[in-house]
Amino acid sequence: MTDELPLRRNDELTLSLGAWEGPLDLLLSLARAQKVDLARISILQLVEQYLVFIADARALKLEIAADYLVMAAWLAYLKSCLLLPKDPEQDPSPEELAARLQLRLQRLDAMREAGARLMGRDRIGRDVFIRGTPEGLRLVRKAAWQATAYDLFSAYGGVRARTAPAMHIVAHRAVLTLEAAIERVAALVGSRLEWARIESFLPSTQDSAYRRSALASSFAAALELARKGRVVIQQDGPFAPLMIRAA
Amino acid sequence: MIRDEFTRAVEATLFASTEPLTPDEIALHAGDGDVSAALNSLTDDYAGRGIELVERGGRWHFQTAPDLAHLLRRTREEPRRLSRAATETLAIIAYHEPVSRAEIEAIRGVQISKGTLDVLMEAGWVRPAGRREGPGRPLLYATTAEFLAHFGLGSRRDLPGIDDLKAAGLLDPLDEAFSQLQLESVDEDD
Amino acid sequence: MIRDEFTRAVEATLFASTEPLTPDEIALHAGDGDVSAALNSLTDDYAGRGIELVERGGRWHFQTAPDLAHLLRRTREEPRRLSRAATETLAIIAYHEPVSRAEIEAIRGVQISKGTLDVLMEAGWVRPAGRREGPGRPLLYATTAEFLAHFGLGSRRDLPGIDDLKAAGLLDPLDEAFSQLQLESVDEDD
Repeated sequence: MTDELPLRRNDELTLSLGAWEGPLDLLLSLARAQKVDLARISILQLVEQYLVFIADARALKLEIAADYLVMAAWLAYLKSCLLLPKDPEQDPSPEELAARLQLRLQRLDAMREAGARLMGRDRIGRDVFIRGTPEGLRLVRKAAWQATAYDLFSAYGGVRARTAPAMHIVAHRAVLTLEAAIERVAALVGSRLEWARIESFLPSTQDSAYRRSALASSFAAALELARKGRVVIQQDGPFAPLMIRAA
Repeated sequence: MIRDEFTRAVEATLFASTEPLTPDEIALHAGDGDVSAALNSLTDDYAGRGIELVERGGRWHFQTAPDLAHLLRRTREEPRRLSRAATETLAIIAYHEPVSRAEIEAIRGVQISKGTLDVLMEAGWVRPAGRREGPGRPLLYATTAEFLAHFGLGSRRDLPGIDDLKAAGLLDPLDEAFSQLQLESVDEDD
Repeated sequence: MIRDEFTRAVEATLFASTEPLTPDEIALHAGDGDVSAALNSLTDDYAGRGIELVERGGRWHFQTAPDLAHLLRRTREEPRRLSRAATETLAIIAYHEPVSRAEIEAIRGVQISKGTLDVLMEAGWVRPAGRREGPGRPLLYATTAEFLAHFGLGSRRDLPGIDDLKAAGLLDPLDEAFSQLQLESVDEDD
């Protein structure tokens, strides 16, 4: 197999290992030297070339980076697998490993070529040129402030309300008006001649505030009805029960 | 359509050049040919387009057609809502003008930032209105005619008075703190 | 000859811009109109002239006709001389994007030095493009609109030979079979 080597070893070895970017790059160079389509390259031959190359480099006491040796060990293993009788248990098979290595080389080769083709395109600043002195475009963003008259007035209202001296507004509450009380007391007292406490004329309620309002307006109503001569009011002493009957 | 190779070369040379070129300089790039004829032909080609070829002091260059210069600097209005601080400040100025910054702050009960007045002036609604004679000679602010127009007011007399605001319920504090207070007092009633 | 005002405005906008513009950006300056129709009409107008209107990655710009390169090239020097490592890395990113650094290294068989990606990013041709969900959440790289413009590509579909490479399976994601073949140096990365 070595007699098929298309390389003239001595020429190659005049280049230092630094000429390659790692073992894959070296493998690709060796593969290209086979001058066949990468897809149909002899992996066994390639492996042999690599191993010979590394052996020669060592003989010349060249500094060999560790990853070249790792690759050499792996390739030596691959070579032995490819040459030895097949072990059906082996997974992946040596042929598949070889195919993967081949695909890897093709991939790197494809990207290398793609890079070269990219660099060869009509590039701005080398082959095509954009305008030398463009005036330039400017987009000035200006805020268009939005506010409605309602916003304005309610804001002012809000300020005034917030900063005005505290003003207490009596909330609406239940009351018995004087007119309602007169009507109610007059109706309830009817033509009764028995004395009854003023409290018995009040509407029944759990609301103490309403009850107080009803008591006050019923008292005023009783006074009004007494003035008209329709009821008689009697109280035995200060804070004693207030008694009412029809006149 | 230009098919003449030399004219194409002159066109590309002028386009790519970083400065106006004399016919001699053009010839250095474009090679052998009638530069002057090419320039005339290009001038005609571009007449009436968005780009024109012009000569200034013996040097030639392409430029954007002057009537389209306004396109190069476009102002774009973006609607933005006036902040609450700015709205309140504007309202106070409208109701109390001319008014100093210190007075605005006293009425608002909150300090105003420099930016707030700037925004109102940028919007064209507020203008400086001289200084008040007195300690510190504070700068005064007032509203503008544009302000009246924007808010649909014939004059400042059209601003609703305090009683109008009260009738419209606008003197009721509107913020959340207050609506919470209201809820609490309702609870107490029960 | 163009007399249509909108087309003139689009022409002037593109002409004045310092960088390629999307149709939306053109519309911001040129105003209301059919940008796409104007671009088509301008592309036709300029076909065969010394200047041409081209679309690169959805952005439009004027440039000199490529066949005039020999007249306009000021030096033999490339605008940005890339190392072999940088050239290959750029090609790998363009053909595989989005792609992680480890994948680039797996294809090249060597680690990429710190400066390689920096050079490509500084040139504005490569950008970080998020992270891949998965172990280690590796940062991904992709090319930019500027990359397409610089190399005269309408889109990534115009990358030389991309269809053939795809058909040959040479752009397939690296399967785990490759990782078995990966070199120690790659494994040690990061």
